[in-house]
Amino acid sequence: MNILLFFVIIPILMIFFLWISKNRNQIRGIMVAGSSLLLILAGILTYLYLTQRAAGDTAEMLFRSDYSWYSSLNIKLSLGVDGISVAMLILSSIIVFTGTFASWQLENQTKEFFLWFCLLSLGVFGFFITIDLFTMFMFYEIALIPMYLLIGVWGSGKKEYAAMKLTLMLMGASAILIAGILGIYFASGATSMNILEIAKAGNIPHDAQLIFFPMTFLGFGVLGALFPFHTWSPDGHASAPTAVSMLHAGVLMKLGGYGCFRVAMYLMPQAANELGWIFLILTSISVIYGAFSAIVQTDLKYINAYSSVSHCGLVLFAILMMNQTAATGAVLQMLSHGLMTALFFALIGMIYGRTHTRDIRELSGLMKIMPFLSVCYVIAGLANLGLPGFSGFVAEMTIFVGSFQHTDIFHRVITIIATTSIVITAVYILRLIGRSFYGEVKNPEHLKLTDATWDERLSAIVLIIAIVALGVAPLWMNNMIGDSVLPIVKALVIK
Amino acid sequence: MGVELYLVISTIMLCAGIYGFLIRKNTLAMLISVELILNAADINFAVFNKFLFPNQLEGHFFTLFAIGIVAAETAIAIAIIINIYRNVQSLDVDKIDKMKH
Amino acid sequence: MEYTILILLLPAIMFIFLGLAGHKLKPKIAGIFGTISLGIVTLLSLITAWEYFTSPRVNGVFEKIIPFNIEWLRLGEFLHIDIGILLDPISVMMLVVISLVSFMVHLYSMGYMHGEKGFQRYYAFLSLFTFSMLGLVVATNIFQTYIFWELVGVSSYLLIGFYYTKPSAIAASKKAFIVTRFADLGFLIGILVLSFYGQTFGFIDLMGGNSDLALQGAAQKSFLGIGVLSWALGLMFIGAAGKSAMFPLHIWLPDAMEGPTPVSALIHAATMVVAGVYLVARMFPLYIVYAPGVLEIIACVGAFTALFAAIIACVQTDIKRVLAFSTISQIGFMMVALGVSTSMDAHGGLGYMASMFHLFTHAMFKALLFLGAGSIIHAVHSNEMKDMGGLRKHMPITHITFLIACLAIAGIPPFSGFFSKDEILAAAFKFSPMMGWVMTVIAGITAFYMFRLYYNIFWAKEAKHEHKPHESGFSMTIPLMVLALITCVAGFIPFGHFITANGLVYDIHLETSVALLSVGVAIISILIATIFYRKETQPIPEMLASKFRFIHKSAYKRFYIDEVYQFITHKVIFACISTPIAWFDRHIVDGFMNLMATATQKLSYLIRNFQSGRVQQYAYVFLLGIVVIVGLILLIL
Amino acid sequence: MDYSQFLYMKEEVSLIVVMAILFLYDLIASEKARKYFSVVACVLLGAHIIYNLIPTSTPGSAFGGMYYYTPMMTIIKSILTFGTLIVFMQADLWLKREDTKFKQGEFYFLILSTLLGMFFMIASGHFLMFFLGLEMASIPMSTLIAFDKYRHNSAEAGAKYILTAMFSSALLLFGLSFLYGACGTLYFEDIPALLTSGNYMQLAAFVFFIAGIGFKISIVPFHLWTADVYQGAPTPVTSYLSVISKGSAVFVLLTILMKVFAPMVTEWQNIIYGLIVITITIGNLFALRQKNMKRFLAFSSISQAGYILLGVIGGTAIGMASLVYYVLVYMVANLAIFGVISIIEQRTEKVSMDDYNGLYKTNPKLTFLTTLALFSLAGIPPFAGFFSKFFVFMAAFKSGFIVLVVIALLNTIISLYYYLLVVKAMYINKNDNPIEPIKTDCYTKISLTICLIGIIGLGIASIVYETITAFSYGM
Repeated sequence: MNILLFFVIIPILMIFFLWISKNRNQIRGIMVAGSSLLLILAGILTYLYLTQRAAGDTAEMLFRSDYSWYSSLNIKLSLGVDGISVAMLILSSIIVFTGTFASWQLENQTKEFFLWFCLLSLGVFGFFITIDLFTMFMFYEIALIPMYLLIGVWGSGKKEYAAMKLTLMLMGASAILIAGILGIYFASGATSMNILEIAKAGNIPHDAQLIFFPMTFLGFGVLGALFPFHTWSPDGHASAPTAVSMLHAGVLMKLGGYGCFRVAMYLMPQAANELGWIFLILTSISVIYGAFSAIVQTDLKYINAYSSVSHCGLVLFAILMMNQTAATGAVLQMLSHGLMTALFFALIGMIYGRTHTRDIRELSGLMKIMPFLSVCYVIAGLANLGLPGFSGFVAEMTIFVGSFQHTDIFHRVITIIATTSIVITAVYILRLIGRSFYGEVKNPEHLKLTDATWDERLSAIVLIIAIVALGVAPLWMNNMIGDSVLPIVKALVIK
Repeated sequence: MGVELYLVISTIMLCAGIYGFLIRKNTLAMLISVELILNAADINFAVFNKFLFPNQLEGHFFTLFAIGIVAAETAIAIAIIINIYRNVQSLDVDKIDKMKH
Repeated sequence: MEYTILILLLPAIMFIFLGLAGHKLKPKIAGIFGTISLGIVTLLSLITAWEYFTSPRVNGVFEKIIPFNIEWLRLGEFLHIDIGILLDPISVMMLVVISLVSFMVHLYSMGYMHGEKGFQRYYAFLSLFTFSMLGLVVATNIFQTYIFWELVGVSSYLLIGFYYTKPSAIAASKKAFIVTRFADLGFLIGILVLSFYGQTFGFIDLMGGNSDLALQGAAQKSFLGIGVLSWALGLMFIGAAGKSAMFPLHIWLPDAMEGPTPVSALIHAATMVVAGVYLVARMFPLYIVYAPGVLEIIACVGAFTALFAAIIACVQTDIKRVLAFSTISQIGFMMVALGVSTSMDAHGGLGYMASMFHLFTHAMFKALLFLGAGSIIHAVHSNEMKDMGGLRKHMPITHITFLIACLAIAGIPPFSGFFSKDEILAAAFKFSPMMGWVMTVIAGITAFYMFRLYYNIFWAKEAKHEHKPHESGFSMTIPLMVLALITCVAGFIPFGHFITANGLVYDIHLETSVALLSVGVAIISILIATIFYRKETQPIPEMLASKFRFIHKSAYKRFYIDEVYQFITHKVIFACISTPIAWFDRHIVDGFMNLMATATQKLSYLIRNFQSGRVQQYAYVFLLGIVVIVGLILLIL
Repeated sequence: MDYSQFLYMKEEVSLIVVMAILFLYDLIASEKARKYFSVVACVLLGAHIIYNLIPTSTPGSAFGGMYYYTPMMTIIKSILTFGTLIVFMQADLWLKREDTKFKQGEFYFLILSTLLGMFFMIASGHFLMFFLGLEMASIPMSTLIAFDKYRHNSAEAGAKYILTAMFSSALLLFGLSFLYGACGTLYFEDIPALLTSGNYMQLAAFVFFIAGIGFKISIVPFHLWTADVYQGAPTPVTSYLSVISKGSAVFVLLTILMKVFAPMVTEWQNIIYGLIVITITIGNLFALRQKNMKRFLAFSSISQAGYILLGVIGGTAIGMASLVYYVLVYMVANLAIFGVISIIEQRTEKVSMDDYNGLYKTNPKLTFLTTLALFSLAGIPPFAGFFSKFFVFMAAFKSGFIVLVVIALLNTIISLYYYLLVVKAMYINKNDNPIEPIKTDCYTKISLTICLIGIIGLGIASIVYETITAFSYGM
């Protein structure tokens, strides 16, 4: 029995038990049990992975096992993880765990909420543990659809519009993705949809690559908030309920980067080399552009959503640099952005739950009213603007140094352009903090608001610990990821 | 007297039938027009069989079956049309467009 | 010397401890904790210094020691960021300076911040700052410098914004962070470029180390007509200029005075602001070899800044602002000193030694000045000169110590400032007479405004106070006295024996001509100041002010630099870049997506009548379909 | 003659037996016995399915090639019968209504006779057989559509159906006559040899044939009757129309295209190509703004027909398999939705989408089922629809119709949009007087449960598809 299977079994069991659960306490119990199990599982997996690597197992993927599924179509349930997936699994489990607590106070239709929530996490986990194109894609879509109901029913603001827009844009992307995947499969003439085998064969014709690489990259890229297809993200995140924006911005957007790297670029290296520059320009646009548009936003969630556009842009940017350091940085950035943005959304949700507004012009002096939340927010902010000691710094520096090692002058110049984002980030973060958290309390209503409850504290603290841990001692994670991106980067080097 | 002549006739019947079906507003008249088309087809079968493939009977049999079926179909159609008449007190085909768009 | 790691660890631990558990403790306890830990750190660094400088020289120079170094992050096969401790003369010197001043400030704050809300937080931040600053100076590689560079930036941000309910404080902290952050971008890019060509971050490797060849190779390469290494080092200087408040990135420093005064003393006078100077000194060998042009730029920028700040300082009325501008000006001196160095040897490298020397002495007497100002402000609850005057009677200790500091900065022997400044002037004259004269004049102006300040505080007309000002408590006066003592004796340290450009011993000998000149100028300007400001009434300054109203006003308004920045940020970046982009995103990009959706809807309404509900029309379409298909096939065939 | 060839007709024969029994039951049963009519019908049909589930004999033909048999046909026939069984269950509530309960027998008999017609149509080896089957399937259908004869909509739908049906079948017949004229025979296995490309008569014949069968599958532009008829017909009949007759017709289309018109493959692939594009697009565009659930599903079923044709266009074995699989999956999903619609209609007379607003508050279970079914139709994992869609795409892609697949894929976005509209209505929209909680009878319960299992299980359990594939190579 492959340990990876538990990552899908546990959510399924959670769904089942939620289905038969009677009251709110049972639901909470199930969620806590399940999510902590997942967390533990992720820990165990990391341990096993590292020990196996230490034991000198240099296979590209560990914990490999194939379960035949649609054998007549060469579709298998192929499991396997490398450092990247392990990192992503850690991230997902942390965020599912904290998301559970962030939505602890949820009142209406708790059962259904967590039902869809679990389906969402099922998709996420499944995506990261499989290496079979079809299965991967299936989990990818499983993760997408619950968003509609989660946002539409439990969201806030113009939720119907946002939910519909998000779902349609992402589904549109995945529609293109199907074509890309089928293209890869048939063009490679492989006898399986297993990524490793297709990559090993590496016989996708050049012109086919030129057609299907953009499709695949775009298909995943939209989820990675690739300019100009990022507009679902501000509205979607703004209207989504806390836990959902956490999971979506924290993990789901990473599916995009992961897919681009693992599928689009790994399987079609020539096209990646030839067409990479187009997407490189797009991503660097979204890095700068997202940051700039965040400056003038007034809604906390919009600010964060645009900063997500900017940071996720950095992920795609880095993987397109096609060298080990930058790619490692990209994965680190996925991790750190996931954690940070989840923390952000969690805190925003908690603040919104109290003040019932997210407009920074109406918020002021929160530091006096709810010190804990505010301090956490400041920490999140500092992490977000890439302060040393937090994960953001590690990731961004790895990306910048790595990208700048590129031998081509164009790439180096564009890297410098991208680096300017760190200043802009500082501007909007500090503006926001100065406005909403410092200063005197303008709205007397807010004075009687309370600080965080234990569950909220828990979720915030867990996230902060993760961020700091990654920021202070990045080396082991860095090595784990670095070893794993190597084969892909090697594949990208054209002989 | 060759096969073409018959074909001309059947074609004329076909066109007449189609024309009638598209133009006549009376449902029964439309029914009759359809009959014309069907009969044109029957004629074709018979003619092809007779002139092109004289040494077999496939066409004739087909014609027989077709006639039978058409008879049944027409019967049902008339029943339904009567039913419509009961509902809207008219045979005008344009009366039955309650459901649209 | 492994114990040096404690110098880093203690403040860090103290920060975490106070940060997490601080609000549980009594304020007093927290303060004591912080101060004691800093005391230990100071002790350790003094021991370190002693041990280091008494250790035998290897062919004439103190060898660089790396007692501790770990790989922190690996970036590719050659590049890796380490966290470690590098002991060489300048870093050891900085260790002493920082820990000493920081200790004084800790002590001083016990009294000054007494009863403030968030006392524990204050000490936590102080420890954080100390940790970061120490980490910065002992960095073994350029990237570690950058890391701690950022950390000192943020701790200064936190400390400036300590009174987080005060709008001006918020604005100031924001400004400080963003301006320095902007400069740091230059630093970062510089690092990127350097590391790209040098394939290392380590100082030792960079300077005459393994990557020398790589760098020599890179020296030929050029980008936009300028050598890549000049680019790298120039960009790094931008970073340095940002931290050290060189023109035009100086605007954050005066506002930074919004923070508590001890903080200003520690961060914005003694330690953090000289980080830039330290960085240039650190990279000095590279500058000399690969970017002499950049050094000249540094010299010019420094000189201009020094002059510029000095002029402004003459007309400010907020005593902390006067001190802030004098700080800027003095740092200008240090930069000039570095800039005018032409070679590594004792002769050309005199400026290097001088700037380090001045850095040392300046740290002491400027800290003293600020702490004195602090005790004054503590007494009169105001920063404005007009609320002071005639305080000499009420607070003698403060008075004496302040006077000593003023004399030191004015460059009157035998106080420390004289010696260091003299060396700088000498170096400047060596570089070019022009530069020498300019610096001399600036020295004069310095003396003038310092004594303007002095007289306006302690003499002049006594302002009426609701309750009589009184001398501050021991916790505040003791640091004053200690620093005053150091200021008196520091000049006699044979600095050249410890720190020179090439590390070889160099005996400081005063060039009489320069010395006499500077002293003369200083005395003259002091006299002028005395005439102007000693009296109860001050007719001459007012007359001058009214005569040259424009100059006076613009100087008072700091030559409107802040307004320019205001304009750029709000009118240009916010209004002309961000807002349009945001609009574009909402209405064009997003609009396009919505357009497609609505277009589909509209289409579906347009073709509605295609389904008319009439059987005959259905038949039409049916037939039409057949005809069309047939037609198409005929076309295809 | 050799009676053993009747063994090939196992399905038909047993179906006829079932019909006969029901007929007699209808004649002789007492009022009390009539109460159990539905039970009897369902049991008999169930028995029929079980009896024919396993494909026994090897491929072969009977009656001089008039009748064909391949194991694949057993599969499709069982699927259709299975669907019919579910329709029976869902129809019960409606049949128990005052104005229909005296003609239950007719309903069962008529439905089964159309089913028989489809069987013959599927199994036909000669165009005469095909034509007979077709008509046998469509004539009783019109009476079924007009079953609620005192309701205007039903009557109108019946009229529209019979008129267009006659029109199309007349043209089909005319086309067949041309084919006969061109080839001199109408046996499936003889025709291919006689087809010569560029023969206008054959071409015309072929187009007429496509039109005639397209009418059954409701391919654009031969689809216009669909919406009205679906809306007007009694809901069980609509569901029967939408899945069973469509499914059988598609299957037949594929077999005939593969068997008979193989020589003119390029022509028919071009035609089908165009038809698929407009069918999917037009269907979607119309479905966008429908407010009546049945009409909405009519258009959705039109676009679904387009997707089904993706399995046809390749004309390959994998296409056949994916097609049959698609039909099966589509059947369970559609029947689930129609089941919900019909029970709501029976209880409350409400069929408008606006009435469904806030349904979730009152009927969570029904809503949940509907949601899953809609997701399945939209092709969202882990529900069966995803797999079936993916497989037909795969089939078409494999045959090299990449652009077509992309177009179809982009269309899925529109379809997702309108399916989500229903979900939105049920979950999100507010409603002042929502449909009160509905109690479902055991028949509906069973049928919906079966559908639910199908929706979830058919995709996850690859065995179904694998079996179908195994037989598809028997073509």
